[in-house]
Amino acid sequence: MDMQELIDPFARLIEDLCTPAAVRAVEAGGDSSAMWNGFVESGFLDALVAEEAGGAGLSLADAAPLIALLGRHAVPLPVGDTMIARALLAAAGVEAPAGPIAIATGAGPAPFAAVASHILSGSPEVPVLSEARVEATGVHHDVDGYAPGLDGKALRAVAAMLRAILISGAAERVMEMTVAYANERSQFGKPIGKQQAVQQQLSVLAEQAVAARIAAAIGARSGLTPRLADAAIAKHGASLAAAQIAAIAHAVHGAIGISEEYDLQLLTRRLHGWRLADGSEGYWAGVLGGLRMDEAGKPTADFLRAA
Amino acid sequence: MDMQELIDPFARLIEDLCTPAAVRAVEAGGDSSAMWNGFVESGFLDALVAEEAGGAGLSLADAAPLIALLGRHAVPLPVGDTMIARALLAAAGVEAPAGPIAIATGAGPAPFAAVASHILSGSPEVPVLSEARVEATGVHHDVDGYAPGLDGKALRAVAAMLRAILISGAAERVMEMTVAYANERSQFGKPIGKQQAVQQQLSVLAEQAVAARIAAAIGARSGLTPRLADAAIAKHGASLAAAQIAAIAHAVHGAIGISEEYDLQLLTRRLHGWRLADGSEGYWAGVLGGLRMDEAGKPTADFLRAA
Amino acid sequence: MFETLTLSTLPPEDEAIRPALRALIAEAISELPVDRRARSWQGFDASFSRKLGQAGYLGLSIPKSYGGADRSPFTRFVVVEELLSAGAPVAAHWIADRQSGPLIRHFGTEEQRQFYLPRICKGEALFCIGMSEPGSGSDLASVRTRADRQEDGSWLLNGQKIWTTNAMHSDYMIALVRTSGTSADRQQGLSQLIVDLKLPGITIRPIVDLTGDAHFAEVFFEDVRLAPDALIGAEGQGWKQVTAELAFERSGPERIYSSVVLIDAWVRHLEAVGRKDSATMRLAGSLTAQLAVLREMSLAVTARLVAGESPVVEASLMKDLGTGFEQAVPQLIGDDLAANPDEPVDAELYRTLLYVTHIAPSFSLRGGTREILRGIIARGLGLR
Amino acid sequence: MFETLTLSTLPPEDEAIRPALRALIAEAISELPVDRRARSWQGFDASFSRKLGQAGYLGLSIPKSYGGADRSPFTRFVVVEELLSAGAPVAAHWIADRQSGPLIRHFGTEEQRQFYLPRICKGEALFCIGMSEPGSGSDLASVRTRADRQEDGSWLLNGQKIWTTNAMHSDYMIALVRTSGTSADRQQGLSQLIVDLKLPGITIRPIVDLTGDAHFAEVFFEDVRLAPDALIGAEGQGWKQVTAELAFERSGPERIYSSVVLIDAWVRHLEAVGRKDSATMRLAGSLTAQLAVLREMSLAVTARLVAGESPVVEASLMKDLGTGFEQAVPQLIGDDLAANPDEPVDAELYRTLLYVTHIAPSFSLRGGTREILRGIIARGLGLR
Repeated sequence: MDMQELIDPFARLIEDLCTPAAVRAVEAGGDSSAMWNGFVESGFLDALVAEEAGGAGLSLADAAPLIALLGRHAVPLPVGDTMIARALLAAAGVEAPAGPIAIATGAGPAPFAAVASHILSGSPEVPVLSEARVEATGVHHDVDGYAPGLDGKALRAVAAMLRAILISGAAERVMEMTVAYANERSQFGKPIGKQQAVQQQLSVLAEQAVAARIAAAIGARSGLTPRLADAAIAKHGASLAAAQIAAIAHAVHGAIGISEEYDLQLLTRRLHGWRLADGSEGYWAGVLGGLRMDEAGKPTADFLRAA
Repeated sequence: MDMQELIDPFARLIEDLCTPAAVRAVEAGGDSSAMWNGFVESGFLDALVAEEAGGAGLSLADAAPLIALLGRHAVPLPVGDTMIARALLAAAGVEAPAGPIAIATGAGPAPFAAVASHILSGSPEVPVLSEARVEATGVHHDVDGYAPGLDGKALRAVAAMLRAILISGAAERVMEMTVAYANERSQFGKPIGKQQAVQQQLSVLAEQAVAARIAAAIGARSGLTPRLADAAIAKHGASLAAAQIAAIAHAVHGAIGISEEYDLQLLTRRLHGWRLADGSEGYWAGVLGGLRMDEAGKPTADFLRAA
Repeated sequence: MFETLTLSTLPPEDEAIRPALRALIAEAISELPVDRRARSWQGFDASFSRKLGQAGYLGLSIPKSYGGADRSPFTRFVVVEELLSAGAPVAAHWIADRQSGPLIRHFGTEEQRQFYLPRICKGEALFCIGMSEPGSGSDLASVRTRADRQEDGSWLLNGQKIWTTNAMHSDYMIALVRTSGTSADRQQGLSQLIVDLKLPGITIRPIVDLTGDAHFAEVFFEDVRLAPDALIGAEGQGWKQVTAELAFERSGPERIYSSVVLIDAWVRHLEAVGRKDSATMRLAGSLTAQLAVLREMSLAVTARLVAGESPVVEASLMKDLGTGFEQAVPQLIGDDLAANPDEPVDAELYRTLLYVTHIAPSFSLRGGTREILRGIIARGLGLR
Repeated sequence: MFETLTLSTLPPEDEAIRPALRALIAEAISELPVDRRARSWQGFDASFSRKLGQAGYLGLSIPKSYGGADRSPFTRFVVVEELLSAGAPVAAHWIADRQSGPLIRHFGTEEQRQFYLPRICKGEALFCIGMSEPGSGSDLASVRTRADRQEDGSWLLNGQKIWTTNAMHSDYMIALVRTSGTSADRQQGLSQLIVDLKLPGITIRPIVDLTGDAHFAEVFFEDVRLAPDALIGAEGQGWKQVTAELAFERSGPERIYSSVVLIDAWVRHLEAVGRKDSATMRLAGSLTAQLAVLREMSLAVTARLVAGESPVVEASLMKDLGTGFEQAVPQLIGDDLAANPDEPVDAELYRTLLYVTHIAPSFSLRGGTREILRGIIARGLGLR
């Protein structure tokens, strides 16, 4: 199948459902059912479910561009989480609920938990579905929330890989917005994008955006139960990039970038949240370091080829 | 006493004794006795020895500008080490030898050990003097060396503070050289110092050079048996700066900077060596972190004021 | 270079003010959760500012004849350090105390001094500064807001300011406006006017930021009529005066403590959970060590002010380093906390982390971007 | 943007060459201490290069009719990865294989191809590149070395090149020289000539670097007479050809592995001393993770070459990231080792650390400075 035949309609769907105004409304605590129903009706929520279980049977690598679109548009609902949850539940023979499912893997806030009807914990093989009993974080316009009392550690690798893909999608959009802003905004009589110091920063932003995408792809290559090393490389790289990208984008935008009515913050707040969720770069570096030291006699290049 | 009355003659002495050619000769394994004798005859080696023991009785804070001059000129002999060693030995009632004394505090190479006649280990209160039995590092033109079998851990704080001062002196000179080079070197028809990207880097270099000097001064303020927190702040800050300063200076200089005949490398190799000696920034961060956590209930500002 | 920046010691008489000041602060912040205290610069509490004024902690550099305390920049260092380190809400008096007061004192007429300074020193006249305009950013010389001198000597003000901190809570704005020529004339023809924000024709629209706070505002002027004595300093000298004013802003310890409330909360968290591994200890030590150096640098800059100098380059250097540190803190602490995902983190600490993470970009906007500061340093280095 | 950079898989037939190649490499490096292997790019071993040539590992992109292997950039990726990862001495054939061979193939006459390429593919013709001149740096258009066409069609060469890698070991230099106009004409009037370095009038002075090695040289030309067919490509098109040549240099995995011998030695050290604290594990993991992403990016750039594209911007982006990583490695490993000052460190590892630390600045010099690469990226981003 030509993936572009799936990507284009999904992109149009998101552009219709998740305008910046609609995103803000959900973040402000508004009703998200219309937005969610749009995703339900699209059928995309079962994209990763095996064909014999009634899904589209896409591989995670195939579906990564779809998930990246969710990041790109700062979709405020756990669409990617639900896609993964539904696939895991179907594989385990559990019927999935109609509502949004967030994946919770640690003691900190779980992304999208505040707007989910259910929380997934447990493991990829034995997923545990619970009705959402979520505590708000109190962070302004946060859709993340605490889901106490659940153990989802074993889902951390797949969740990390999901966050890496979401980060890569948001990163790409932040890069485009920032380059466009640098071209259009004039100061001292010329576009700020002509200043060498700004160009140097935007080059770093671009490097990090590409690095995040490649890292995410490494995560996606081994599927719904990613190899631990792949998940670690993915989330480490994406988290590292997320912080730098957000910082450069805001530095180039100046004051307008931190105003609520400008769209940049919809994306950079997500970059920060996803960076922290399901293990930061430091967490995954520690995990990968352990795996690396298990094969200390091997040259790094061989370790990477085997990963 | 007006310290400038000491600094100026010491600066002239070093400029006479330690020309770049003389420095290179010692590094290449040449005879260093003439250079050393110059320092012996100057009387400065006893600057930190108490007046009642026949020295000048300078405080370490007073002597810091003298030690910084040693760093500034990449003096290839343990003049600062010997100044400190003589003061500690005099206080302990041990007669100091005439030759250069290097301070060794760990398993790695000790600065200047390869050109020392004696090695100091032990502690500030009970200094232990040994004849130098040093193994070369094999690093090109290195004056550092291994002094195995000695335990100088308890001297690490005072040695770290000394390295921080040496780094600050070398850093200042590297900053001056790099700014001068950026003004004089033209490319694409104008001095490279006019390029915004180069200016931004040189600003960071200047910031780090000042930070290194202030950090070193914090180390020097509590004297020959520095408070552990002061030594930690000093060496952490100076080591952090050393790596950045060397990197920026070389990036601005381009190829000429890494040629042996250009003087920059005399200073940057020292910056790297001193950064590693007597505990890197990571070592001292760990030490200070422990001290900080011992007073976890205190606000950081209060911890710093008490330090 | 920059040799004049050396370790300095705060005089005992300035250290001595800490206990009483601290008691006052403790009262004001005792009810505030950590994520409110993390706001400090953005925290608005007019009654606390009045209390500070009554107790003599405002207008420290202003002569007693105008109601000030006539004390040294060292005193101000102590006061600012105590306020920011504790996370006290300083927004109400901040600009009047740091910038407007010194500006009026330096450039104002005797009447203006007597009218404004005593109230500033009591925390009763709140100021904002109208510099940026839509599309101007760091390029302040491009302002288009105009004040035209009328036949009776009064001024007719038209135009718009943006990103004006706390305009909606302020009594006055000191606005940089064009009094002759056009924006093509750049720095020529600019003047500063004191605008009473209660005058007719002024509309203030708060700008909500990404944390949900509104500390910026847009201010619209439509045929606002100002009395002749609204002019502060000399007509056409606004640019020069603003440059001097920015120098006031660049001094002091305010450029190192913006994230310290987060650091302290994180240290208490580590203590509570008993985490002591090497990565944690190194981060705790590294943040502490960096702040130690920054504090001494800030004190060294203050000592130059005490010596009567105007250490513009040194202050820029310190500020660039300081804001870089302040911005790195939430990133590093975020990584640390999320590197221990099974360790429960107090919701208040998490809110503090996210607040500082989100607002951190503003640290390098207020008072000159990174590029501008580094340009000042480069000139100071003699780069041609 | 840059969407074409995606994960790629090396074809099995290219993966398949590893074992035999690895055996050849193992033989060459078995006697080399780690700090010699860390030199790799700077390691000169003509006999090893000839062995590689005989075994068919050089001239991989060159058609078989010229003695090449006519294989894909993926094959070259594997060969370069194996060589650099092991720290094999590649300096002898490096430039001829990477740049001069492709240049001669693209721009040379049929006679030049037949004369040079078979020997390059056998590792028997060693090349250097004469670009920089005293004072030129990255500003290559400012070259002053002149070649004047004589009446008999030969060239008279005068001038000086500097920072020429391995000139003293090379058979030929491909020199960028001025064949008409003056340096004020910039890119106009430049041509490339192949200079036989054994000709009279050529003096080569090695430049010793801060590690004690001499891999750079100064080359002086005094009335050197070159045959008419020394010109490669078109007269006056030297600038354009050099730009294309730099693009050859920017591809492949050579921009990520310069410090990997140090990483591997450090990992073995950690294993030997049994250190496993959190700071250590995070550093080991962070270096591994970064290299994993860089390797995939490099492979993605290679895939664009395989597809027949010229991914100049993508390659610049990868190279800037890659050299940044390579330069960070000695700094981070140095901090790690010196953070454990009571742990004995093998002298060979310490020498390796210091060698890489000292030579690391050169990683961002070869083939374009950081500023130049970022300028290319900025243009690729469409910054006006």
